[in-house]
Amino acid sequence: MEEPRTGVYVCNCGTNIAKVVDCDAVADSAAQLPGVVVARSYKYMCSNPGQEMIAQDIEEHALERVVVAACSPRMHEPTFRRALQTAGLNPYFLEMANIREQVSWVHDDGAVATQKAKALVHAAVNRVVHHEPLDRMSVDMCPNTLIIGGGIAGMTAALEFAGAGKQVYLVEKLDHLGGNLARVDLTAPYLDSARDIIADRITRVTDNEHIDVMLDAQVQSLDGFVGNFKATIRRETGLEGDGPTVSVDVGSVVVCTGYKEFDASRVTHYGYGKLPNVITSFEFERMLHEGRVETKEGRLPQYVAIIHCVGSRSPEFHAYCSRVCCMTALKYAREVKSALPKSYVSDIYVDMHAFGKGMEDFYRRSAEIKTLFLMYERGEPPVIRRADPDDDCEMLIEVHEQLSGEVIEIPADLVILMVGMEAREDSGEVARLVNISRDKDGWFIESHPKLDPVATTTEGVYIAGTCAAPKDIPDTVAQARAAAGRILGKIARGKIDIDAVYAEVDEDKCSGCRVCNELCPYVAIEYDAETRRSHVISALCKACGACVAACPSGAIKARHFTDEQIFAQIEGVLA
Amino acid sequence: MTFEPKIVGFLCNWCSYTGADLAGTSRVHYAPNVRIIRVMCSARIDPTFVLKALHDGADGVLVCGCHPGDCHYSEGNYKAMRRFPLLKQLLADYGIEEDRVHLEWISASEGQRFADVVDDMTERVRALGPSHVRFDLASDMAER
Amino acid sequence: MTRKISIDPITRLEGHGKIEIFLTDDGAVEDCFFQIPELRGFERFVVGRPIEELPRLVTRICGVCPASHHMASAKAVDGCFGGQVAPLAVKLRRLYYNAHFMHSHIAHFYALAAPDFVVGPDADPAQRNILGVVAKVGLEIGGAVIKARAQAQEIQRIVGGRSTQDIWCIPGGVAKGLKEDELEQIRPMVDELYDFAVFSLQLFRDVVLGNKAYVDIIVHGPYALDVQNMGLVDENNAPDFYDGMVRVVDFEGNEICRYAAKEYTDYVAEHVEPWTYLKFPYLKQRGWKGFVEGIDSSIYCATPLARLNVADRMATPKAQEAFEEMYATLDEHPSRLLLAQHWARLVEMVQNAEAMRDLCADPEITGDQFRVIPEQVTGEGIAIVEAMRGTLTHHYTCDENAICTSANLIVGTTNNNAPIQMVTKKVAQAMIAPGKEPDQGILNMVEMAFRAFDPCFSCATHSLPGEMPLQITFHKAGKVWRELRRNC
Amino acid sequence: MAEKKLQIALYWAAACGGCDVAVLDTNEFILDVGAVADIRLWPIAADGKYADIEAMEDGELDLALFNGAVRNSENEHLAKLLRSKSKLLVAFGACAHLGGIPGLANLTTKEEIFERAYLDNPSIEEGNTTVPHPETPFNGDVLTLPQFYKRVYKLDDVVDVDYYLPGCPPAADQVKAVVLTLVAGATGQGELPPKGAVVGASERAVCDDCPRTKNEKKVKRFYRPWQIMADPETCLLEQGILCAGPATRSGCGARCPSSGIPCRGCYGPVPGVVDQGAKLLSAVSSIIDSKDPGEIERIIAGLPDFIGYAYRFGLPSALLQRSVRS
Repeated sequence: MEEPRTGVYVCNCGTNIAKVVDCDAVADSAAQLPGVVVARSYKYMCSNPGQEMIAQDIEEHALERVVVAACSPRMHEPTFRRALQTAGLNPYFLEMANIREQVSWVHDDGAVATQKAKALVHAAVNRVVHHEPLDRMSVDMCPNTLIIGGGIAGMTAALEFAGAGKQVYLVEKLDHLGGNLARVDLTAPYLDSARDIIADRITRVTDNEHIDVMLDAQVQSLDGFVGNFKATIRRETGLEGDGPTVSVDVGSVVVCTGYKEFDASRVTHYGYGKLPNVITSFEFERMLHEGRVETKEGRLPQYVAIIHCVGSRSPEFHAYCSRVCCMTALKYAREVKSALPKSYVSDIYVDMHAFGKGMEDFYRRSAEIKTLFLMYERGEPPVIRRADPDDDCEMLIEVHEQLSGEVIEIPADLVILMVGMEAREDSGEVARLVNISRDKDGWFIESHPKLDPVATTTEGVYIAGTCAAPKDIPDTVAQARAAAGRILGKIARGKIDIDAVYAEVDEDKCSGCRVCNELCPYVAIEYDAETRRSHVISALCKACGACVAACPSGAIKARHFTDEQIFAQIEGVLA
Repeated sequence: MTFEPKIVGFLCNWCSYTGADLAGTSRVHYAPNVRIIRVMCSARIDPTFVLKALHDGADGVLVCGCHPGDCHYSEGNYKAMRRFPLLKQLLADYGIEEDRVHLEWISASEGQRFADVVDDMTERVRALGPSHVRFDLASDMAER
Repeated sequence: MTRKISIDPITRLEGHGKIEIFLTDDGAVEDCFFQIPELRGFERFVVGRPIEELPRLVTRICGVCPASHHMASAKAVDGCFGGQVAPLAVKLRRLYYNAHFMHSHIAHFYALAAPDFVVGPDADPAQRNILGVVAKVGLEIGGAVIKARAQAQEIQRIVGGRSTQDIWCIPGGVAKGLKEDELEQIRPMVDELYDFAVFSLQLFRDVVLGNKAYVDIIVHGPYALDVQNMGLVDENNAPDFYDGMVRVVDFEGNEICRYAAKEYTDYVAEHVEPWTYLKFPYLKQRGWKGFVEGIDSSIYCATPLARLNVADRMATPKAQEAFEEMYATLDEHPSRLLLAQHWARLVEMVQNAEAMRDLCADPEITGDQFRVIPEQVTGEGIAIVEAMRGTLTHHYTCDENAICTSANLIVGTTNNNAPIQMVTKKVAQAMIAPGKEPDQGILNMVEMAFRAFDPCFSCATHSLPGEMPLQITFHKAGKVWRELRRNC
Repeated sequence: MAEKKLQIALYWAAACGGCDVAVLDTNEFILDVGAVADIRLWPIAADGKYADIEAMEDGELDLALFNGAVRNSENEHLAKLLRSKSKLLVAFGACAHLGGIPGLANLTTKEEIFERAYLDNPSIEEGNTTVPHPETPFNGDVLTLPQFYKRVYKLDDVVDVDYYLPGCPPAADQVKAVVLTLVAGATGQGELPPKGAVVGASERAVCDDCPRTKNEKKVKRFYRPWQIMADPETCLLEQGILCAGPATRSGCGARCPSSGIPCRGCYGPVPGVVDQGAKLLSAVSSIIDSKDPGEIERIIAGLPDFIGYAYRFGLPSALLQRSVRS
């Protein structure tokens, strides 16, 4: 057979690839491969000139296939597919060779790296020969949206949809809306009341005709695919447990399940749970709420100490920073002062993280109100013990103070532990329910950390707020709006393109052995007892290929991942 | 000069391949012997791929999927896990050294681990020396 | 300088058996070698396979008598599991095996042997085939022959699912039983086959015994061999093809030994020659004495005739009549007259048909207890059946997981390797003598010697029984001197 | 057409003869063929003039049906001879097509085979050290035997093959159909199949013809056929009995599963499948009902000697041929 006319483009990615891989040599060797009519090396293939170069060659050299050797296809495959499409070539006639993430960034020996790059390009050229023109399926986009979690993120998103006149189902596990923010008094840096922020939203959400708020409710199952999900929601009817389930059609899902605070009792040297007046930030919020800052015994504390990074930025608990505690701590210092002007407040921290709008000023202003700042080493956290009867305080905190280099002992009647954020214990269930992944700390993984922070690897499922990672209110709200914006855009189009990559049964080959039937996680495989053949419902198929590998007749074809394509790749990498 | 094994790696798109990308973005260096082929899910990996790779001259084959319970397709990696032991048995029946074919779970966040797995596998296959599997009919008939 | 004559029964290139005759300068036969150039190694490559798979593997030793290997193997495998078999399964296996025996005998007698006797040994080679037979005895008989063979095969298929490359036996019994409606299909066929067997005997009487010339060939031809006889017998010393004791009787009728399958290594051993891949079994206790005849020779035949020679009687009445008639005519029991094989075959066919009839009449035959699940793996099984062409021994061992650890086979035709060797030399000596130039006649004579044994080199070497094209090449000092051919 | 008769040869190499019996089993059909063709060579049915074959012009034969694997130098020589003399060469039956059961010998070695046959064997003559040899001198002359190769080859390993007729043995009706097609094609009265085609077989797997009912499959334990009384109506694989049917081309009429016996794959892979054993492996292990590695190991322990099942009839045609052992 006559090989299709193929163009090969080796991206230098500035110097990211070129500094290790000899891109010209890779292009030259590609030029020798059967079917390759043009092979170029260029500084930035993903740039407009880069894409235009491809378009032009498709035109001039009547290219039928394109291979781009550059970064990971997970990064720019859509970019280059669009480039092919605009040049009038089927987007699936593209194949990428990953010579950045998997070559130039991980190998330093230029010769060896270039060798490997050549092999990967060879494989790509081999493979692309077998590519077939595929058409994306266009299906109706259901305009309704399911939002899981009634915190600030969930409510914000819900209001966005409602504002656009779109139906929302807001599912909250608890019997009230508000989430964690409802447990907070004032907010940094401007000390406006979280209450007001929340209360206002709760009324707008509950009163909105487009928002169906379901309290005491949980999503039981989510089937279907982007634009066409079916969600089953179970309402708890109070004490007698399981209640009725409702099933709703939605086109998209926004997960806003938030976070839970770190359990302070896990840090033994702070004596939380043993020492009555060692409390967590949220317990302190409740005091502020009730407007009475006092010890368990009801006395007014003379010495108040605030300890940062409880459970955060610590090797044995969470390596990450919880991002909001530092500023909240400063907020507490000020609130204590205003409540008990005579009291002494000491703030025991590791590093003071005051990034973001207005925060540095806030830090400075807090310093002015005579707060005693003590810096401790992450490895050497402070130790709290009961004071002796003759001391004028209840507890003594021993701190290895970094700036002075001395071991300082300070008095305390009330100790506030700034507990960090961690992923909710049910985040695993939620991830499985909506089929998204979690990172090692249990936070949901976004489609791309920088370029696509609210989408996930499952089309139609979005994440917003602290279920993805610790963040503050402005970021959370921004994400919620971003997610809503993305979805509203799709709803506006009314149609949605499904990836053309899915499995297909050749019923002339299917023997009806039914080996595949059990394997599909999306029940996309139907067996027709009449014809004694199995067949795949393409819209439900998510292209994992489990049935393709299992089919002993080779009757199931994985579009864009066919045996021929993979065989060709194997031969290529080993050539 | 030392023997540099050729290893073919079949990686699932969502976890392992992303993990390998992460090794790249984190600039974790590792042995250049593995040539990666991307599939959507480890469940797509037909044992034929492994035999074909060995037949075409691979000294080793590395198969990677998401960690059990954490598959993008909910249970695809269990399907790979079920096929693997029987494949290993078949290869053993052929008399092929166990270390030449290896299954590993790599999550999207395990760039470092991916690099370690590759280095480790490369060392083990290097220690085994070149594969004797590659079959060339002409030379076989010549010496019969 | 020696002259070498090579006879390629199935010429060198088709090569599944050839004869090399060495002549002295004055033209006397110095020596004669019957060579088998093939080996496949089943005994080795079944090792490592699950033991229950062997009955499906060893059938590929021979596509002509796969059922014989299937049965021997099935019994040996039963042995590896302690030997427990459903009694009904034994009956069904016998029914099946008799059917197989019968169609094999029909094919041999009419397609291969009959041409010699019905058409005549001296007839034009072009006529000496099944078509010639049909021409002589008439189309309706020809049709009856094809029908009978097909019916016997069909019975096998109905009972055991397949008529060739058998699959049916599994440890402890058989995979499928016989349904009522299947039995009803079989019954009329069995009756017809009985009639056909009786008819064949009559045909033999009329056409062969009625012709003095043929009787002379049988009785006075160079086809007598003074060697011993081996065959499987039941407790009454009547022939049993599926099971029993091996009985060895010398050509004067004295019993040399009578042993059970598991004792075979005490009584039989195999000699190896470097110039042939096929081994030479002999009576172990007498030791290997070379290719010699005589009352104390360790060489034996295992053929239809040998089976009747070691038997005192047949197992069924009509066969018994035929048995008595045959030996009365041959006027010796045992008989050394190799061409009486064909007659013996017809007598066996009668017993096959009668046995099938009795089994069909058995009220239990359609029962559903045709299998038992083995409870234990005992690790060793030795089984002997009669293949059409001779006593067939399978000996297996397996490990506790029922994986085969060793296998040894002594197949039907192998038993007759030495006798074939000897009769060939005998014929050569009779036909080739100083001053007497070899001629076309030697071809017929040699072929008839072969045919008498119906050597199934599928089993032994996997060439096939057939009207073997013969070619003699006379060599003088290694150079071709003259060629004689038939059918090639 | 009619005046010039078709020139046909049939031959068997390392085979059992079952293929020739399959031809005989077409009964009177043979006579029909005899009417339109001269059978120039067919050892089982006689009257083949072998010498003429060697004397023939290249391509003088129209059709040669070759059954059996290539085990020794003679088999190979004849394969080459028939290839040169015949316009069409058909690999007839599993041995010529895939290597067949004799191909299982490739799991062992020539040395081990000789050892077992002639030296280490319970019935061998005591103290025997003789093994057959390609050349044995006798009085200044020599007795020759063909060379026994190290391994078994399928027909197209040694010569170019036009068509493949699968089966061990091929079903008689398939033999009929194929011979008719090829005769028609060769006499210009019909279309010849594309070169390299597998003929006389279905395009689907055995399950398509298997009468047993099939359901979704999940297997907790594999059984050897003798370990359970299998239900006669439902799919054997579902019952945990290894059956190669799903991975095997049909055309046999599902003879084995219909008789309560699992398929062993004699018709070879389904069209488009590269390696029958790998596909059987993939299908069988995909239906294992467990997520626990330990349990999975226990379950596959019920499939000993998997290679012997996976390549029962096709080891010489498997992707992997040579192991570190050889």
